[in-house]
Amino acid sequence: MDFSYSDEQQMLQDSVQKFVKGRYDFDTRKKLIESDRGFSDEYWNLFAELGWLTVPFREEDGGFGGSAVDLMVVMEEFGKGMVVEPFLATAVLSGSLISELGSDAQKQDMLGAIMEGKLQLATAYAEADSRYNLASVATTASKSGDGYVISGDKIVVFNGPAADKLLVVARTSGDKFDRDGISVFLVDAGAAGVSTRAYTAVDGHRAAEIHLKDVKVAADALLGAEGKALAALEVVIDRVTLAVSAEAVGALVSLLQKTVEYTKTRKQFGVAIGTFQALQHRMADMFVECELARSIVIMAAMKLDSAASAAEKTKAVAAAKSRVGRAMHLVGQEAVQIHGGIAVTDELDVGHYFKRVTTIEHQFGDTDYQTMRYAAL
Amino acid sequence: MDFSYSDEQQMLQDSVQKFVKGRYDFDTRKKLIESDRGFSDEYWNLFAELGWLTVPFREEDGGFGGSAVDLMVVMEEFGKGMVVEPFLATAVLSGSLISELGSDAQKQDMLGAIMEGKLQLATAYAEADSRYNLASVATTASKSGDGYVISGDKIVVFNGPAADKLLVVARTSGDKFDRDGISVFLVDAGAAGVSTRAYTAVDGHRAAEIHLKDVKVAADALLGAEGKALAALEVVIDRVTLAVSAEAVGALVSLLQKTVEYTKTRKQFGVAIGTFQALQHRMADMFVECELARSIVIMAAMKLDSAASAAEKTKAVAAAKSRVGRAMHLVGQEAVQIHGGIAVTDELDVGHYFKRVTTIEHQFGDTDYQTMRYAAL
Amino acid sequence: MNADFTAEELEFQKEVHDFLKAEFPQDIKHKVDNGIKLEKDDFVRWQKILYNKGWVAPNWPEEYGGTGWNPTQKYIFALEMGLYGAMEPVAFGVKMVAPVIYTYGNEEQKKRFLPDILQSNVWWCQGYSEPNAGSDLASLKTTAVREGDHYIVNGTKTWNTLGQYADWIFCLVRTDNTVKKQEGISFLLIDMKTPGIKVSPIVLLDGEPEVNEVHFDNVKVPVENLVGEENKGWTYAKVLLTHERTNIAQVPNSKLKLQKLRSLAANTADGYGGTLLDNPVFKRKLAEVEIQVLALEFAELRTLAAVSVGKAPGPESSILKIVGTEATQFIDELYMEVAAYHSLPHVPEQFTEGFDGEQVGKGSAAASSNTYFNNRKKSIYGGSNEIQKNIISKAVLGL
Amino acid sequence: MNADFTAEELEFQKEVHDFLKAEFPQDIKHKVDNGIKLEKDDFVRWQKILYNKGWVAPNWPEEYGGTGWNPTQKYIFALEMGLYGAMEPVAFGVKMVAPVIYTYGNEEQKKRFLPDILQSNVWWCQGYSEPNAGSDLASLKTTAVREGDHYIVNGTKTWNTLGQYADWIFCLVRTDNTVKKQEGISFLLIDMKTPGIKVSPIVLLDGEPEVNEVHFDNVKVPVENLVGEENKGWTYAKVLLTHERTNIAQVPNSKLKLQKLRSLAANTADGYGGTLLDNPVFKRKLAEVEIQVLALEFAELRTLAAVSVGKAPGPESSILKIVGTEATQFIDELYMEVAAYHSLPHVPEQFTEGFDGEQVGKGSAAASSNTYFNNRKKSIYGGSNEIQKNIISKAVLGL
Repeated sequence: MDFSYSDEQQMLQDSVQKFVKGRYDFDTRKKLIESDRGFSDEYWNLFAELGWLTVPFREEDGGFGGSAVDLMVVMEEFGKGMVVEPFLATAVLSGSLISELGSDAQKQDMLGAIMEGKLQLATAYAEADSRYNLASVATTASKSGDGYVISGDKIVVFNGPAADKLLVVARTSGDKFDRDGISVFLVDAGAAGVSTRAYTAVDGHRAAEIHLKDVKVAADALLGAEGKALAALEVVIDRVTLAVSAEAVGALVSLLQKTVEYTKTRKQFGVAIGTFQALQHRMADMFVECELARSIVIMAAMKLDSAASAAEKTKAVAAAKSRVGRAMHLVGQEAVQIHGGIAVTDELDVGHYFKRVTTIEHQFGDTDYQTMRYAAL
Repeated sequence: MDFSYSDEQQMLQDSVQKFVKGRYDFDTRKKLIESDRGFSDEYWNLFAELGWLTVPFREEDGGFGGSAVDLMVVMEEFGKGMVVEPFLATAVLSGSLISELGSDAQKQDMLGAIMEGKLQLATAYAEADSRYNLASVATTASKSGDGYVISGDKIVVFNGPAADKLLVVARTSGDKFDRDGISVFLVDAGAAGVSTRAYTAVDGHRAAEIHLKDVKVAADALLGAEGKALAALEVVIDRVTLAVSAEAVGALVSLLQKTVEYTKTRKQFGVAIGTFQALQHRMADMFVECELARSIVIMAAMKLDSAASAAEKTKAVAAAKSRVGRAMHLVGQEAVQIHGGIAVTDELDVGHYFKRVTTIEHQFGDTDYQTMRYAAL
Repeated sequence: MNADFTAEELEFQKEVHDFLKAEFPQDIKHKVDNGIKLEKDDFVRWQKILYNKGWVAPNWPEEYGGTGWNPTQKYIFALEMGLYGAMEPVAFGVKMVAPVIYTYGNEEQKKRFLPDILQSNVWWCQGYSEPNAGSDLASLKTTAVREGDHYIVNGTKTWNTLGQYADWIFCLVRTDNTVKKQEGISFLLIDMKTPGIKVSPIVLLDGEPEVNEVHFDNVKVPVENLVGEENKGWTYAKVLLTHERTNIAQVPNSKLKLQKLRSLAANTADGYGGTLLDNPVFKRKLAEVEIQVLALEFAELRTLAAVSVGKAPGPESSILKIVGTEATQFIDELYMEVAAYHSLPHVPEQFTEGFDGEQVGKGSAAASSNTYFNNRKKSIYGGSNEIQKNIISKAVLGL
Repeated sequence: MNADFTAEELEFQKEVHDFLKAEFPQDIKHKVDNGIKLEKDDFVRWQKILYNKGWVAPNWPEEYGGTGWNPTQKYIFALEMGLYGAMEPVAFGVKMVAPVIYTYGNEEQKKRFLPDILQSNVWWCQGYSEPNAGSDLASLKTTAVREGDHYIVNGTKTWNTLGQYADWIFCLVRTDNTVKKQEGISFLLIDMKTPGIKVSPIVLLDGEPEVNEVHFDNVKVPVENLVGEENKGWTYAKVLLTHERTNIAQVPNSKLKLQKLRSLAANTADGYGGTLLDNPVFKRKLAEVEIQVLALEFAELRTLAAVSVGKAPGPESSILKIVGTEATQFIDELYMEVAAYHSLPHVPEQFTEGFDGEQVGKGSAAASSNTYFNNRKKSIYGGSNEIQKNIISKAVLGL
């Protein structure tokens, strides 16, 4: 067992930390969110330059290594800055899916472009009635000539508005909940029959509902073997779940820190409210939650990088998201409550951290879902 | 709507309160628990004299009226004193069962004796595998000549050691979980084939495991119609559940009061610990729980006495026990924690209140059970 | 003790219900049922209908326009209104400033202000909160200096809910700096059109400018707008804050939300072929909060009953604030849990009247997160829940 | 970062496990597995076996009998012991007084006391708690007055766990009344056979005399029994309390209890034809605490890792105390929940060796309530969880 970062990981952490501290203050982020694009292409190019976009990928694919611990290092720091650049949607989720399922040609075609910052992607998996079951897919892809015709509606596709290509999860055979028969297709965002209803999500990230009506794609748009994509999708979503859990840890630590600092300066009834023991004990509880959240995310990251079985890995991720979910709930609500009125306004960063962790709470399976998933394994 | 006590109820409350305050201090109770009998026959006779044993019974049966509010009044005061006399087992549970199911002859035979304090009863319903399902009955009663032969094992029969007669729930037909086929029999405690393993329960009350092996009873030992007892048993257990919930309110109020008083005198680091805001807020939470518990018990008592449907009544009792269960959990644990070490010793009353409310938590259905019962209705 | 309504009470209940069915405007009901944002006019229109029925202000003395109902009737009225989804009149006029005016104001003030409040001719907003004061209300800094027939007011008030619509504001102002903080406060009524007043919106977490800051820059307020005596304003404010507490438990509202939530859950796919209401873990949480609201309802009824036999609503009513807001906030969480991914889009425009773009998400699921974020304020304002616990520990437990 | 054990670590794990299988006495294992009360002899016998293997005191310096293991080995050893149900040596000698003796004692004291502690020839008990002191340890009142070659000790110590077996007691005593409370305390070792010592049992909620009060009435203690310098005892006590914290999270123990609980639930009828493990609401709670223990395990591992690179175990270790006790207590609750009615009989005699009466309840279900009651102490002793929160808020958060 070893709990220390490698030199490369330490350098990676320093580099992301420096960026977030120096170039990603709250006002900068606010302007980005309000911009047309919703994030900064300049920063995106910087991410590419600094090699961060290679982090999710294996060395043989030209990446940094692709370990879960690497990912954790980056995401925790991103969490502290509430970074809105679509690292998760493009590089981690879509990139890993290509990495898991893609042919050599497809990887060659796209992984390099992702790492160079030249390709924006979004993965369209969720549907109106699917909730957190990845096998609940009503979108269909039928063979037609050499290719496929895809129809269906996808919801809450993060980075949907900026994506050059979409990775669409569709059913090529079987009934709605069958594990078999699920495939992933590459679809040009501008293809005929694709319509995008773009919006800003509650956490400031851009997302879209995506409607596909008789969208024609060629045979080589298929990622991996037809009907066999679910296992890979689950592995990737677990990895993404670990990533947002690490991001949450960064956000939680920031929430705690800001709350503690605020109570040291904010006065009521003539004294700093941080001297009130009732609040002190609640902040101690927040600290405990933060430390447990960090500990279990480390556990899950190490487990993903270990020789453990697939089931053990999934169980570790479910445990992590479950506990982090609880932490997000408690720490988020307490940070707002202890700050008081100012934290429910748009002008303070605390409310925005709260919105981000609340979003993470409901992404990829909420706390009850993850707890029961853990229990079932 | 009317939230005030009638004059009779007010007098009843005053009378029980006076007894508990004046004659039921902690040392007295301790001696009773350690005595052979486990409670005081003198007090039992006093209960009879003062008419308290008539409280569960209808006027036409010679009782005080039998309203749930009356019962609540008595039980809340008993809760404050942790009274161990078997009012619940004999008068409320067994008495109500006779009152619900018994023939005129049976009532005449027994209700008067109960009210006069001359008859001790115990109802044997729970079994090793029944948990909280009253329909889970493995004990059998088979026809034999004019009477029945009963065999089976009953657990945690409160007042079993002192009971003159047992009310035994047994199956006369059907399979283990069938609602039909459940009957109640009167069995002499000393009948051949009855063996009693007496013990003291964790809360100081006496109870027993009761084994019945080919116990012969006459036809008139049957209470009510053969195989049709379950509905009445459920109604009675709901009434008993309301009664212990009211008892719990009395115990909870005592726990809160004792905790508040203790923190006003107990000093640490040079000041009374009641000045620590963290403890103040926790005691405020305890107060909130106590008040909600009292409110929902009043709700359930009023509902039992109203013209509401049977289902509504059951739902009201499930709601009450669920919420009171939560209160017992929080207030009980907090009272112990705030007192510190002294509360985990046998010498302080607080630990004994804690043991009593913990017992109530697990009697007649625990908090989760009651919550799900409410949800299912 | 008796939980059953009398025949008269049942009849009254029917009367209220029939009135709501007949008179609560269909278009407003449509908005309420579909989570569409209400406009000022909706509130004004509905209050005028209530006014015509004489039911605007059940808690006012009859001589000023109260209904003369007993506590049970008031409870029935609030319950039916809440379950029907009909809004209470906006609190700032009817519940806050009016009781101060009819209790401490002079005859002239009563005549001048009360009828317009009752009829919703004048929209009031509150001016007791200040930036940096928080729950320590008495530490307010806005000053009013007497100059001839006027007070000159300077300072800033905040959390002025719907202040953008307001015609008048009632203000706590400091008229004496030399005494302890509670003793130098006065209660002023100020016309929002007076020169020197500036209203600037504060955007909340849900993106809406629901509250405002109101800035006073040498605002001249006629002396006749002082309520009661100079420097006695803190006493009046406490009365106001007590009245703010009526229906603070929000039981009827929570009951309606729970009804809707249950049916929503029954119609929400769990992703495995069932519905969310089939999920025992969810069902348990739903049952828990239903039970909590039931306990709260009877806690409130007990308080009302105590008031009706002449006891003042004691510090025990802090329970209603704490548990009422906790229940509301927990219900909001469950809405978000039901909505799952659908809670994430932030598309407020689709919840405004006349929206004709493409709907995002199912029904009002996409509003659940904003409701959740917005309602975090409930445990903060009106005396934060921490302040309520201080009150309980001091005034009830004697700690 | 790497969660996998190395080949050497895996081999060590196997060695520990094989040792336990071969050497942990069958009769003691039978008691542990069936919840039968352990006697003094069980502890002594097992510790002597550990002693022969050299594994009594992994945390001691090697020169005094420590194992020289790295943190991972210590973790593996504690884990395997816990999962096998093998008891740790009683803490008062090995974990508490010994570190004080080998750190601050003189050579004579080290030679005189350490070997007997290691071999369990002498049973120690603690003498730092006093009646009415609670978590404010330094407010102790027991006095030691120097008279020639002796101290004369007067006062009362309490919560002396298993003090009825003790041969020696280590005491914090007040040797100077004129300075601030932390500065007048000394650390004395006292033979329990000295005239003037009286031990009176305190019965706990489960009916067992597990702890005692120890009264000192003019007890003569030779000056050579003073550890370190006079009036420096508080410094030594803090070291002792830090060592008390090792394995305070009780992860291996909780893991074993959770394994047993899961299999118990799988064999407990739900009353409707299924088992309790089929019940989603129960399952969710069980999963929650399993996850909590997993998080706690890694929090502890992180602390150990930090210690291994030279960082002192900081106030962060308060987390281990808080969460460790919360997890234990929650597991106890779940045992009671599984036992349901079976948790109510109080029949302690059936959990003592040689009981041949009629068993009440199934297996050890009837012990669940007493375990629950008894373990409420865990969040109270060793610095109550409230004290731990004070430590976090002051020392970690800087509040």
